[in-house]
Amino acid sequence: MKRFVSIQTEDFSIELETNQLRTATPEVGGIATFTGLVSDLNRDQKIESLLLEHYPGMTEKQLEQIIDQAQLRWNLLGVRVIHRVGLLHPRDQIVFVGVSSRHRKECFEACQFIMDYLKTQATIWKKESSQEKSEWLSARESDRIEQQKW
Amino acid sequence: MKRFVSIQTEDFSIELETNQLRTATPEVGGIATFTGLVSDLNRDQKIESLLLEHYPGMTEKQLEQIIDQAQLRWNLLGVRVIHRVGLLHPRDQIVFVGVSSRHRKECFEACQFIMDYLKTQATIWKKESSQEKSEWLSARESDRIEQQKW
Amino acid sequence: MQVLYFASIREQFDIEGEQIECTADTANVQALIDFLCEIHGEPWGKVLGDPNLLVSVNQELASLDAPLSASDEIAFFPPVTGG
Amino acid sequence: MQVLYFASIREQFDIEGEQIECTADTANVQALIDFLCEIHGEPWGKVLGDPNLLVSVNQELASLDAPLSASDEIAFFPPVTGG
Repeated sequence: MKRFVSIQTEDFSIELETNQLRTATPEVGGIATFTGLVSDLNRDQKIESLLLEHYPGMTEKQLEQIIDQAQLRWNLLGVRVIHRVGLLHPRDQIVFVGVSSRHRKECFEACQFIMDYLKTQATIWKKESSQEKSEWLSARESDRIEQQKW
Repeated sequence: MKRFVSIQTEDFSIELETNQLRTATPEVGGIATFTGLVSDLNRDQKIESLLLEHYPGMTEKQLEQIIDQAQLRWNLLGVRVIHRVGLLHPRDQIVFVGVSSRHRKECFEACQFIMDYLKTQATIWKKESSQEKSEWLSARESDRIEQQKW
Repeated sequence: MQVLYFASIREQFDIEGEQIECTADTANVQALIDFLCEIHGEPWGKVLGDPNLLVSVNQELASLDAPLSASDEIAFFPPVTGG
Repeated sequence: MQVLYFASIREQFDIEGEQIECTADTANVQALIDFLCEIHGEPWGKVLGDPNLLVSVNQELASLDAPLSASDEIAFFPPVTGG
């Protein structure tokens, strides 16, 4: 299986990422992707910006371990995970997870699994700024529940 | 919710499609996509080409109804479904389903739901050609089971 | 009535469709099938007798007892395999 | 030992990390926390006493009784919120 993990400040191109997954192996039958964006609203507050900080080294290790787990559970052909850090604004892309496999069920499930684990295990933190205030987000109970379903 | 359905011979660009979903509404938090490709192998036969035929008019109606059902079950912001017809070759893109929503769970589930229903309800047929033979594919029991889970 | 054939069915009949006059002999889908088999002979009987055969009337899936009228568009096709 | 702070914890302490000598006083994570609170005073006590606090040793999540040695990299951070 081909894999790629990157924590970066630069934006990414979904087209380039899916092309990598598509051309890596000729037996690819399906590619599932998830792209997370900066929303304009959170709990009815208009968001002006989002600052993302991470633990360099550990984040990449955690993501590699999440992909290892996915690879044990599904037959995957390729996985690409990109997470941006730094200062972002509404509509900016934050995260990309792309998974290719022979059959669609496998790539759908693995893509969702990786996102659910990334949300609860990757050492990345968001600080949200609205006109009123600027604060570090709290972990969501709902994210923990999603991860524990697997 | 913004929706787009197209049955077409031309290829599509995942980048353009996800950009449409991304810019349609400012509250988009996540975009889930699935892209189906022509695989190079099916039951150990090397595939040379795939001919896709559909029932013009009915296919679009069925897809609109599938999207209606998804919209009843999840809070969605945008849905784009493209299915190619005509003569395709290994690694060509066949189908794209993209769904945007505020939260990731909704777009993941709706994207998978639409693909599972499309597989069993859209009036599209595939004829596969290998060096040895050329034959219409049979519907898969596994696809029926996936659809009935919803 | 407009009758359409798709995929393997179209290929086996070697026509894309045909115009059939709506009479007492074609009052519902099963009657239309019987009528088509009668006028064409084989392979109509074998192909339209397949238990997996799907039928639509005016682009909605229909059962064998669905009533038909002169303006209807009826299509016969195998289980779908897109995606 | 290299001690690192991230996100809200880094902000509250106003330092990204510090070098701490490994002694009998810092034999495990809980001992290190007690030592840091002692040398810094507040807000160390309040922040490192938070039951949601996460700790890693050499970039793997660790518990409060994890043993520490001189070459270790220890990090303190809040629950993650990426994605």
